[in-house]
Amino acid sequence: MGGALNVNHLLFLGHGALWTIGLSVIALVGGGLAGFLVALGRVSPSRTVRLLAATYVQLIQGTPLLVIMFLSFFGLAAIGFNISPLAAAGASMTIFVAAYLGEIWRGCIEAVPRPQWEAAEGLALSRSQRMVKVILPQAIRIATPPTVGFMVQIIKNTSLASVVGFVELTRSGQIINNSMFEPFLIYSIIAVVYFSLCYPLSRLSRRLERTALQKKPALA
Amino acid sequence: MGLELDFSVVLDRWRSLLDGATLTLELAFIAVVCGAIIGVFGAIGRRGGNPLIERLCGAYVEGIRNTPLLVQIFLVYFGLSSLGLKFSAFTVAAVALTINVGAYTTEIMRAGFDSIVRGQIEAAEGLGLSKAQIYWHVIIWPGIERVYPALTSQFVLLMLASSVTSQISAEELTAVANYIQSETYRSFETYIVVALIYVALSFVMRFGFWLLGLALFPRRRRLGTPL
Amino acid sequence: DLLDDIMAAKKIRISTDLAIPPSGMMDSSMKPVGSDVETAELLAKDLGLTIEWVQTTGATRIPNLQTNKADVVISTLSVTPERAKVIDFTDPYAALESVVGGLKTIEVKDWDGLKGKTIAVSRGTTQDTALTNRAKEGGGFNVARYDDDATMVTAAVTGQADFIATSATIVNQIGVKNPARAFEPKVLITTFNLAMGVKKGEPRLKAKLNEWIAENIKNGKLNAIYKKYHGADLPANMRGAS
Amino acid sequence: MNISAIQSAPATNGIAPVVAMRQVHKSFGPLKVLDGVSFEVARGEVTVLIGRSGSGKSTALRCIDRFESIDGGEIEVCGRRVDDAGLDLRALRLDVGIVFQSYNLFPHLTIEENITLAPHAVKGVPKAEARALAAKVLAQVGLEEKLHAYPEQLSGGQQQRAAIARSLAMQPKVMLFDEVTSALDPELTGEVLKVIEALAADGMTMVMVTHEMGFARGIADQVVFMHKGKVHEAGPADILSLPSTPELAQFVGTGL
Amino acid sequence: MNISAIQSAPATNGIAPVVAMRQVHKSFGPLKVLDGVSFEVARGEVTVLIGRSGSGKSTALRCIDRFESIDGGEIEVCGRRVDDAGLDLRALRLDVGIVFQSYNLFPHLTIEENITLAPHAVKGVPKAEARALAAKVLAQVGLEEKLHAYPEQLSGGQQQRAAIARSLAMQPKVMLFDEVTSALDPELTGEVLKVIEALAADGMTMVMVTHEMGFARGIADQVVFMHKGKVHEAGPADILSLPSTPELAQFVGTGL
Ligand SMILES: Nc1ncnc2c1ncn2[C@@H]1O[C@H](COP(=O)(O)OP(=O)(O)OP(=O)(O)O)[C@@H](O)[C@H]1O
Ligand SMILES: Nc1ncnc2c1ncn2[C@@H]1O[C@H](COP(=O)(O)OP(=O)(O)OP(=O)(O)O)[C@@H](O)[C@H]1O
Ligand SMILES: [Mg+2]
Ligand SMILES: [Mg+2]
Repeated sequence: MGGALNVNHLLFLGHGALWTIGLSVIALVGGGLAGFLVALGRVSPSRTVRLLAATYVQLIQGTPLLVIMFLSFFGLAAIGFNISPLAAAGASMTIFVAAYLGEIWRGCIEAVPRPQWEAAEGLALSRSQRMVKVILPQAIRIATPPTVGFMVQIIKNTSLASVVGFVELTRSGQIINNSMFEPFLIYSIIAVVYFSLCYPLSRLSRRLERTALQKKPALA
Repeated sequence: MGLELDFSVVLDRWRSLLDGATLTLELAFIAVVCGAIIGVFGAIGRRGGNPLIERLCGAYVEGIRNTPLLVQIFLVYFGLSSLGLKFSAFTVAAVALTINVGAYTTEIMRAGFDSIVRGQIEAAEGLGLSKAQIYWHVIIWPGIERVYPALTSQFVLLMLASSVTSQISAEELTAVANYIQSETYRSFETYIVVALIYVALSFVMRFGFWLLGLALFPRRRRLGTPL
Repeated sequence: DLLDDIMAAKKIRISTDLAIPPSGMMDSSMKPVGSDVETAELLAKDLGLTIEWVQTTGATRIPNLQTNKADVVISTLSVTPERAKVIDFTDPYAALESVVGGLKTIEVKDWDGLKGKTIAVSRGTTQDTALTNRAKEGGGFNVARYDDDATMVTAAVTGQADFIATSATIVNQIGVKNPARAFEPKVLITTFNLAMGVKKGEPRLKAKLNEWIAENIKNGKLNAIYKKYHGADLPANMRGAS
Repeated sequence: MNISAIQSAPATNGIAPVVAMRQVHKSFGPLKVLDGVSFEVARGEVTVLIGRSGSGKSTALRCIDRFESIDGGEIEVCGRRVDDAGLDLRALRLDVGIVFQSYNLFPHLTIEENITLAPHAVKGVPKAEARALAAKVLAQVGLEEKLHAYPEQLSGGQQQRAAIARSLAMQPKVMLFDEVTSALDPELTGEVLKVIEALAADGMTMVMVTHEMGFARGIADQVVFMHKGKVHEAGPADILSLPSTPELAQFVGTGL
Repeated sequence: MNISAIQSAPATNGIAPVVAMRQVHKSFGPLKVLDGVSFEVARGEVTVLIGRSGSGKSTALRCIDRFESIDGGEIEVCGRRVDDAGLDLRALRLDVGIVFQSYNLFPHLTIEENITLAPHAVKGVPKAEARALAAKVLAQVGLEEKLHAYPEQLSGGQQQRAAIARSLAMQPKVMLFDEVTSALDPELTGEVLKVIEALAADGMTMVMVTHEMGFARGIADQVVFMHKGKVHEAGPADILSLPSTPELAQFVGTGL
């Protein structure tokens, strides 16, 4: 046991941080795509689809991510689908992120004022044309700041992937600490790494929020 | 694969699960109440004009929101004891969760307070209300009413996140689950039961906040419209 | 049959938690070491297999086995009847002498001396079960459960805990990490047998492992590994029995 | 009171009307908003709906373009039954242009894109042709130089005119206007009314809700005065000067 | 141009004026908004500020209640120097009631709570008494039955009247009104103006900004015409009919 903190430890942490970033990207891409579908489902004209999407969101938002991870890795294997840790972590993050992003984006779609929908309808645009050409471009503007804000949560939540065997940033810190017993030092380092991954995103989201509030300067 | 599930072993321990769930709710309750108070003052501090306080509140919010809760809990727990201060795991868990949710609440409430238009404040000023009275009557309550759904979600998230306090020996629901599953090795059964309990807890919390909202915001109760 | 599969693949998947020193941990060049790790390495060498480590946390050692993500778990599993309903255990390959350790500066001789004290333990371990039962039967002490040994040790090192229930090896380690807080074994709890875990319904694999364990206890290799990491010999009855 | 309401309808002259409401009923929950409304609009005529706030003017207009479904009666627009369940909504909206009080330009598109969007996407007009069309209708409303501006860069009156141009570009057979000037100050109101006058002079069939009595007097071929969900009085613009019911008299009195 | 501005001030009659602005200067950054404004308001008189958009009317009004600080000159209200750095702001606002164009009722409180809030919180009037007061002022503005409604349940005109009642409940010595009718339709405007007329008849001292020339003519004891941050012409209501500067003539011409 023991020994002082050395370069190997830092490399090990760096390796963990890479996994953290990688998992975040997977979560964001997968969760983003699925979340888009959830958002569309939540505003669907079909009652059944709306209900299904709402149930999904309620259920996932009420379950700890850790449990989702566990069940998708071991649970699927138990019923015969042996998937890799990466696939399991990716799938769980996707399921989890989709519920949250779907809900955020539904809010943004609904935040596009009602009259905009009606104006598009009055011009005889079809439902999909209205969505694609009128509503979504406006919803994206509203959605950008909270989406970037949520990315910060995703980065932190990837730490739970340790349950399926990932040695990401938090877990690698734990492993090092458990052979060195320098919790204050090691957790401080981890905190700093997380902070430097997350803070730029937080700043970006604040900036976007502010510019979204400001009007474009009049050119005319 | 034929994995046979046997829930009886887990369900036999319903007392421990109940105790764990109770502790989870207790932790959440303390953190929510104290966090809400911190949130109100933090939000006022962040808007309040004094640049030093604004910066301090800003650093608090950003520092907490950009680092994982688990790391915060370890730093508080082991940091305090390294300094020779020893508190029970429950106390530290409650404190760490409060600090954590306080930062999120500060940010949400700031948005709520900022959404009160200038005209409302001027109207109150014109009526001769003091700064504190204006905050209380015209900014805090309607501001909270506006962001109430966001606050509710944040508090439910906190309840779910409180599971990490099992790491520092707080005997909440996840800790009980870990105990049961390492004693019996019935991991699936345990996790499924625990997931259902968490879903139920978050449902109970949302319902509780809905009731509280009815009590706190009579206008909403009567008209049903958002502010 | 799992044994045939393993032999055919020339590869054995072993699940070990690398965050529970001194059984599984990382050395300063971030290579897995520890008594369980060396046991596994020896096993693989003797069988002519290569090892694929399955990274695991305390909570997922068993599911890894049940869902066929690992062939064998070697990760300080102590044997209890309840657990034996879920997985199969091999014969013990090591034993853990569990003690309650405490600060040298606090005078405690027996269980009575622990009345009113709080004892830290690693959650769900056999020490935990033993202490919890004793506390229920009027032991007069509190149990504080941490997620794993390491967190518990950290608690002891930083001053959160004055008593811990674990192996004597770990108790002695604390003073090394923080000389101001030297711990010593105070009360013996009991000795637990550690065994390897295999999936239920694999008798041939289990038999093969038992055969290997018996042989290596006899030739002293398992005792050597144990001594290297735990600083003591395996209990005499275990050595003598074979 | 109701006697005049029932007599009110036909202002047409033998040819089939472009818009016809017949005994239309519409409720929002318990609230009866349209209570047997009938009137007809002949081709090339301007019909002005007036009445107090809440009397159902906007609702009547929205029913014509099927933004609200009705509970009873029938509505015919360009020979098409609007109350029909199997109605081809998009075909209806190709015939009918509607402009609201709140402009509702698409803020993320330039004025040109606002205008070319529907002709291109709905009618399949090629981009280049749609752009030429946009230039034409913008000239019609006196905004040719704002082609590449974004809505927020225009004044309220300019935005409202751009919204009218956007509807015009679809070359509808009927235009509906709902209080298109009430968000504007008097000066900007003037700009918009001039555009509508020009459309009327060109022979566009129009139904409009307005509070501008002076304007109604000048432009209306038919005035429909709504009161409590009914057509209370209807007739040529003269009825504004010589109202035959006390309610209209009072309305005109306060309205001026 | 400026000559008339300087001569404009006193409309009083020996007694100390309730409100007096003397050579008030105010800039927003580089923009000079008030450029030596002077006028006085005697007890029980109604002063109407008119002028184009951007001429500084609202700013002048806001300076009186110290919502803006001034860069030069002096303002006296009820014998209190408003430009004084050590001014007791709350005392000033006990004397002055202000009502804005956008009502600014507190949306989360009922009308009664809106009205009782300040008397109870600021003056310490007991709850029961404050409620009686609320009933009284609501009756004054003709809204007695809306005591327990929330603002959003009222029409614009009713909201504006409730806002006036809220100010009245503080029993101020002066009331300031900033375009209180310009968000309303003609019928609702009528309601609000009636309330203000009644206040004038009761002898309340008032300063109001309005675009309603007819109303100004009927109610004003003094009309102050502002132009480019200056008092360009001031005098009794007659100046609206016989303006002595071409600017006022033009303004009155367009304003009608
Ligand atoms: N979607 C709706 N749900 C419920 N009630 C509605 C809805 N739309 C309109 N109403 C009600 O129907 C009545 C008539 O509304 P409508 O908008 O047609 O009046 P209007 O004559 O256009 O009034 P205004 O001049 O104020 O625009 C009003 O009492 C209104 O509150
Ligand atoms: N807080 C402020 N910051 C910067 N400029 C301001 C501010 N308030 C007002 N102004 C500017 O000061 C000038 C006068 O404004 P003011 O509101 O007094 O005009 P007004 O006469 O009330 O006009 P209106 O009839 O449109 O209300 C305007 O040009 C306005 O843009
Ligand atoms: Mg309307
Ligand atoms: Mg103004």
